[in-house]
Amino acid sequence: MPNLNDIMIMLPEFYLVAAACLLLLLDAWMKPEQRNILHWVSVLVVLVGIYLVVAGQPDVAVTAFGGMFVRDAVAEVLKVFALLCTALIFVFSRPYMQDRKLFQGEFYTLMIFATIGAMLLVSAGNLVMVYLGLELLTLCSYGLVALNRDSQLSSEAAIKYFVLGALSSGMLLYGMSMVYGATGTLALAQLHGAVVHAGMSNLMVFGLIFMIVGISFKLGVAPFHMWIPDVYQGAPTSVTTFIASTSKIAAFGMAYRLLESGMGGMAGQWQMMLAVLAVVSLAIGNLVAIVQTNLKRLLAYSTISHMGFLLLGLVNAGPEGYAAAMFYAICYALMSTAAFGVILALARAGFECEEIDDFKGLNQRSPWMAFLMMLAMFSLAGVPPLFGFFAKLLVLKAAIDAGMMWLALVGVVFAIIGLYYYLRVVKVMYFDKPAEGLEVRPQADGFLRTVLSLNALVLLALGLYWGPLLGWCRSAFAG
Amino acid sequence: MFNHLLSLLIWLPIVGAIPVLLAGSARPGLARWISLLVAVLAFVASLFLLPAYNAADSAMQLTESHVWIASLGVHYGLAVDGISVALILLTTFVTILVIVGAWEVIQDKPHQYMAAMLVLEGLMIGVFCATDALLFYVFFEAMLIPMFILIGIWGGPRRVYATLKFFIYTFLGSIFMLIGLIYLYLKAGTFDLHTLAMLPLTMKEQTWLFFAFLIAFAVKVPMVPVHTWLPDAHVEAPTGGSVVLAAVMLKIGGYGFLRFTLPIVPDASEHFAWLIIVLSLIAVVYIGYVALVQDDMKKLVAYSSVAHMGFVTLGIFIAFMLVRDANNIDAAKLGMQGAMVQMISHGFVSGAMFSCIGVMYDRLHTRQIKDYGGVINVMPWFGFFYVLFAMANSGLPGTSGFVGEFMVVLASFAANPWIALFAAFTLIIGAAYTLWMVKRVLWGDVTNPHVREMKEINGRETFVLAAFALAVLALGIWPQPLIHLMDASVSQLVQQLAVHKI
Amino acid sequence: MQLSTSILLTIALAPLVGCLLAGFLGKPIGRAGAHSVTILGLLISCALSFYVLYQITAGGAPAYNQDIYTWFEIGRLHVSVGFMVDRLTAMMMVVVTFVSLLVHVYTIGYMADDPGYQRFFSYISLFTFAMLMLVMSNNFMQLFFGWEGVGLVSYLLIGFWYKRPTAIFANLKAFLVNRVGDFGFLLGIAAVLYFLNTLDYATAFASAPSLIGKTLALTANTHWDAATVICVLLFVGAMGKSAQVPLHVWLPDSMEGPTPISALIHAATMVTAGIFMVARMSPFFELSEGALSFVMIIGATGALFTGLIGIVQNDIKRVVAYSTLSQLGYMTVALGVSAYAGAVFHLMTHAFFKALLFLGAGSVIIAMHHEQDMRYMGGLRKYMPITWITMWIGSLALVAIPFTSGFYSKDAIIEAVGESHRWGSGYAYVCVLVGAFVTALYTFRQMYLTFHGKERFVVVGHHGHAHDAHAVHHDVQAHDGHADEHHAPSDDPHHAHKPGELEHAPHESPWVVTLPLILLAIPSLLVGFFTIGPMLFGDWFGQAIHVEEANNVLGELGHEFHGAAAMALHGFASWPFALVALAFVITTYIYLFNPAMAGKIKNALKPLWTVLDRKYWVDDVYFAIFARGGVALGRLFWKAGDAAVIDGAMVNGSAGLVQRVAGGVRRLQSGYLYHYAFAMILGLILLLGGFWVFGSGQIGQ
Amino acid sequence: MITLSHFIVLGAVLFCIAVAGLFINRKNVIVLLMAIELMLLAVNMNFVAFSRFLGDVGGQVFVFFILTVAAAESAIGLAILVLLFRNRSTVNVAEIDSMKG
Repeated sequence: MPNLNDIMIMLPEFYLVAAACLLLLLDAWMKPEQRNILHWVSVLVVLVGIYLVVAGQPDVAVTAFGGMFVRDAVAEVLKVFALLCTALIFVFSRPYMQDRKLFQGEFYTLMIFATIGAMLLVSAGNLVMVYLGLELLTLCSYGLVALNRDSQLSSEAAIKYFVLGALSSGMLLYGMSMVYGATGTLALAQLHGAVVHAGMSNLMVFGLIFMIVGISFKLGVAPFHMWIPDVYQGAPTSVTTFIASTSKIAAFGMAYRLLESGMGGMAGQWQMMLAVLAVVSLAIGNLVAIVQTNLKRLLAYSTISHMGFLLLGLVNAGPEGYAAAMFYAICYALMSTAAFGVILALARAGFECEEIDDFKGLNQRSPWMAFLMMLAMFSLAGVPPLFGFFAKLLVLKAAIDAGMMWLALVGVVFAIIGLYYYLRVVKVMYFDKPAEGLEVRPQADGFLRTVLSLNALVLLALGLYWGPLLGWCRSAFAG
Repeated sequence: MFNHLLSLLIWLPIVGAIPVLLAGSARPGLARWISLLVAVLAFVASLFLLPAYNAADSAMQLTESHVWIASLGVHYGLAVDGISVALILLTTFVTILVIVGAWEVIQDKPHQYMAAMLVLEGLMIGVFCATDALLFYVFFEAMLIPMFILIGIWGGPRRVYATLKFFIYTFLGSIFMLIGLIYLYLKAGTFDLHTLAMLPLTMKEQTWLFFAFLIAFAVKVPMVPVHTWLPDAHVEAPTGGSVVLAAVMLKIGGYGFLRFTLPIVPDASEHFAWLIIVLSLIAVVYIGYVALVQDDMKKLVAYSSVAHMGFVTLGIFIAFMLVRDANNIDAAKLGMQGAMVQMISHGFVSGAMFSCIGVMYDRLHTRQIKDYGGVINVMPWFGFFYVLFAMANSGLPGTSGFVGEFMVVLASFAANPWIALFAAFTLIIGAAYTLWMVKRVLWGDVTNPHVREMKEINGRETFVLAAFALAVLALGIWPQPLIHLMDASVSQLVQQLAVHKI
Repeated sequence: MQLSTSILLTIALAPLVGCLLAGFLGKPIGRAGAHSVTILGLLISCALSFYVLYQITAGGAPAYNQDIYTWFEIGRLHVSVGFMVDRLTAMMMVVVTFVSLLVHVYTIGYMADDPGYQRFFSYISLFTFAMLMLVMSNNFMQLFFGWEGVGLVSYLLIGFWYKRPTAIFANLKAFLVNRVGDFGFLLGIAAVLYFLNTLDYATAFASAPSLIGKTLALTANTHWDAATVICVLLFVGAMGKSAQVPLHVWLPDSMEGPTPISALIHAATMVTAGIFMVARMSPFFELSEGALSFVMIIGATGALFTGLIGIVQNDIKRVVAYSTLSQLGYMTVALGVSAYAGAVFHLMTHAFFKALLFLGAGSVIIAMHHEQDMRYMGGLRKYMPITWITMWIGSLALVAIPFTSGFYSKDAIIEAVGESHRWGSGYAYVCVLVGAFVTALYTFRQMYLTFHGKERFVVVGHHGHAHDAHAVHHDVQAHDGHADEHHAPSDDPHHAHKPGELEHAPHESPWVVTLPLILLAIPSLLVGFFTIGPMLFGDWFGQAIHVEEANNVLGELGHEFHGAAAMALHGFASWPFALVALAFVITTYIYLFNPAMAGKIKNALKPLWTVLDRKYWVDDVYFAIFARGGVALGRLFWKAGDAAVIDGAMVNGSAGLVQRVAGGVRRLQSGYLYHYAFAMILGLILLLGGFWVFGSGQIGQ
Repeated sequence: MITLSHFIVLGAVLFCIAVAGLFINRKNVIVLLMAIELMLLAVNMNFVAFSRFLGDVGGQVFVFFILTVAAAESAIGLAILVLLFRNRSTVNVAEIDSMKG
């Protein structure tokens, strides 16, 4: 029977649910001009959420509600960064939303609910929980993508996202049903055991493949990536940021839960599949990004390639590999918040600032913003001493360690191709003359600028000293 | 007192770049002075290396080691041997001249220019100090960023193409080295270069690693056929960029061969030494001819750089034939030393040549040889320097340009007369392309009216060129101090070559 | 009594100091200052050189050999800068500093109106320094230093009038041709190091015998004798520096430089460096018959065929230049027959009388307002008697009239060649004999055309005339017709006049010019008479020159030698003298009594004349092959290699490929929902299919 | 006698129909929503069948959750659909391609 202990274990989630509901009410009673209060409150709420996650963290992994919910170190790390990203997005997107008349309560509540979904997903102990967390996350995301009611692109993005998302969750479920049929259990822990004992039947493999499709879709791995560019482009930039950061962290958690906690015994099978998927995403992501003119779309393709790199970590199928992949996911999330943050900070009413040409000569207009964007770009490109490089280093190491030298080589070859389009952005900002009649200047919001600067500078700082973070990630998988 | 001298050398310029940036475009004068101050301080600090470093001892010295990434056992490990010391001094010396040289030449965002230069300086020094492969790699790659910016912002018309080419070319090279390093790490459990040097490796492994390293450093040096980024980069880069690129950056390639290829994969290096030697000779002869027909002065000097760097790789790799086949240790040392001296000397000479071209470019805003002619009539003092450096570039005894080539040719004769034959061909072709340029640029009567308006070099330019000239002559007339500085380290290296790993 | 290091250092450095002062402080110290400091420097080192010579001959000081400082030290290889002064060196030092000193003085007059006055003095002092370093060196590195150093100064001085296209073409040509020689020379040094593990003279010579039997494997089955390889390579260097066939092409062009330079560098000292070097290396050369034959044949060829060209020259300086080539040939022949002392002896006498001839020619040129074409001279003897007489003295020495110093040296060489039994000596003997005849021909022709006969110039009215040294005719110089370089319009005022028109009558040159002539005339006449005994047949050079007993032709000659006077008298009855006399008769008849005949002969022998006038087309061939060919090759490499293959195909090609592929792949993102869905299904099916195909293998891994 | 495999096959068939419906239909977005529902039902069929034959209720519980979520999903789907129609006044799948490449 559930008891108070279970509640305590899930305290951060419960707290956030309550807080989200309160925010909803608050919003209902609040006059439009008072919305800023709502903004700060939500930021606060999320930060408190982080505190609760860290503070209440037990020394050893514990489960609640009969194993439905797992609270272990992995979940802790992922939740902290998922919440952190959400908070960053709140901060970055206030002026943006205000300019677009989207500065409303539902944005905050939906974001928080989606984050809760992410949290449930990463600490799911049961296929049901995986599904529910996933759906909570994605359903909110659909809403968020469509938030800008009057935008054609938004609605188109939303419908595409919705249909494909539904398709993928359908496949995921189908896979789950197979696995359930083969093992007779839904709890990941038993599943793990069952897989080991039952060895493997074709039913299992079937299920596994369907699940991988679901995971790949969530990560945005080719060929299940088709939604990513359109959604990134169509959604309001703040939502894009969310999909690129928080939900990627969640996706990694989902992959870990299903593949390791659940199907760990079948690593032999899924390693190869992931390797193949990694190659495809690296290729498609990097190649198509080259020909993009829209920065958000370019970053979408770069996401695809980065998820390919993330898979390089997963194929290792060992603690080191998972740590590397988690490190990569976190790194990627922070890089995207920084990159999109700059876009958010530069956008104005009637000006999305999402075309690459909008950044022409940014160094003349706003050297600091240009500098931050450059940091983000070099980090994404994986040029030392920035954070992105070391994330790549670790996943490459993981892949080579798993005896997949060829995969590592493919990875670096595409990294070179990828380098080109990141450099292109830097080139546009630094080497080109500003476009005529286009006055690009950052939002006045001082707090935003500070946080954004911190976010970008962290990419440099973590590049110079990433030991502790890596240590944290590894400790999460140690034991 | 010298405990953290190396860290100081690395970080002083990098940190010093911050106030330069803050001084901002509002007060360019201030930014210039700060950067000059920083550069001078760095130079002074580097001078302390000489007393601190014990040239008699072949071991790495001034060691600094702090755990960087505990969970991976990566260290922030710094140390120098004679070769590093020489190269660090070269770096700090050149940086001052570059900053002075850019003084009022760079009008557009001078603070960013100076800051980039300083950061670049710090990173390059880092490359020469790092004893941890990962740290080395970080510096090695990070260097690209400021150089990318330098060429891209202050470069010539085709700067974007050039700088992208430069960045991607180099990145392409080094990324495979990264894979190699990771592989080594997984075998040895550390990135520490000394441990890696001890690591036994099968021939197959060595071969793969050799090529991984080769492509990285060959691009940097640059060796034929991966040299084509250099002429473009040089032509488009601002004067200061060219100077640093030629004077220091290229050396990092040669330095890499010494630090990685030789100690870690000696047997593969021996097995493929012929390849490097052939490529080096191609660089001397083929590139010599290519340089002969260039219409753009910078391009010409850039190609001549490729040819001269050929002597560096040649000197390094004939050592294998000499040590292992001929068992002629002295000749091997001679060749290796020759390569080192050539690196330093080329640093001065090419730097000076590019500075000269810069001086002319600032006046006439063209680098086309045909636009000049009879410059000596209006700029006699400049002419003096130009001829001096041209002679150094064509290896005239008494200038630094001669020493390295002399030693390498002598050593290579011991390895195989034919190698010496082709190497010595530089005497002819080198003089041909350099002096033909001098003839068309400097001598003759003034044909282009704009040339007549050219002003004699001012005090600042004189200072830069004179500093280079002194270095060139000093090294040419009395190389012994430099050679003594590096002798122990080179002997050490040569000893290592004799040791088989399999 | 010992030679002191400080004195030797002073000898070497005094000119350098002068050079630096005149060069860097040229403006502040002014013209007078410039020539004072440099001449002072030369005076010092000249005086000290004489002192050293005295010490070493009369004073019986032992040969000096010490290092000054270590140039570099690697392992057991120790290369240092130092001096080795034995009798050979001492003699060279005296010749160099003496001639150089006189040239300095002469220059005051010759360059009086030149804007580059200080620069010029700085250069020639620098040259003296480099030359001294060359001769005083005690190791190969320093030898190479001086070797190239003089080359550099020669480059600078040939191009001294840098506005003249011909001058800057000539200096580039000179430097490059010399570099070809140095190419071999450097390899020679490398060979020495390889076989003897040292670059120090004393050690190297001491261990020279160890070369016997050593070979160098050039390919698997061709082994060359070590000594031969070394000597031939070193001699290639000498061929460049001493303008031996086929590397002689630069010397005539070098006449573009001011005349004092032609005298100092391209007659008296620098060009003889090769001779000196070979003499110095005699311990090596003695080990290789083959190399010596090579040397002899090269020299003999030069001695005859370059002399022939001299006959058809009209430029007064070029005549002397070709005679220099020919005389260098003589010296080389002497080397080839192991008569090193003879070579060096001729080097010395030649230095005096050839410098004299050049300076004399210079004096004429001043008088003619920088007209160099003999066709516009004639009858000058009454205008400039001193020049006339001194030049005759020089000429007599050159054609080896008995009792002149030229006679002693040249006759000795001819006889030595006659004595020699080395392979090819027959050919060499013919060459040098005919050479003597040819020498006489062009020498007398030159004298007659210049000083005798009727005047072929007219003095026109005096109008505003800038007397600047830059002005010289290009058109009359039989030039190597090189594309961009030649027949370029020059801005000098003299082109206002037709050739042979002067503003005012020629007159004798100032004393600074004539004094050196006189001072050179004396040794040209006498030095041979007094020194032949000890230098050639007495063992004056001692250890400095090493000759194997078997090759010692001079020794054999020594048996018939009964004093200079006797030799001279005997000389009147020798073949060479007969030939000279014949030449004298011919030229006298033609140029004094029947000037028209010259043209007739020329037309009669048109083909031959053309061959000589075009200098056997050697220059043209070289230019076509090496200059044009090199540029063409470079273009090919650049366009085809770098531009097309590497950049075009590989670099930009791959980049373009990526672009195209990307453009294709992007089309998959059609924007249609059902395509997206289909892609997912496809992915699913592929995974399933892939599993069925490959996966089954690894079930249960 | 109806065995498990029959149910599995049925589920598979339903699933395939749904999937086919998703990418063969190029007319109406509504059809897509139906197809999605069908897919979920196919999954439910599997779960129920398995749980019945395995004698484990977990599967049936899962089905309840799926049904609930499906309801929410279709609600959102319809909302988005309305939005789309309001903006573009069409629900024709073949016309929704303003973002591509």
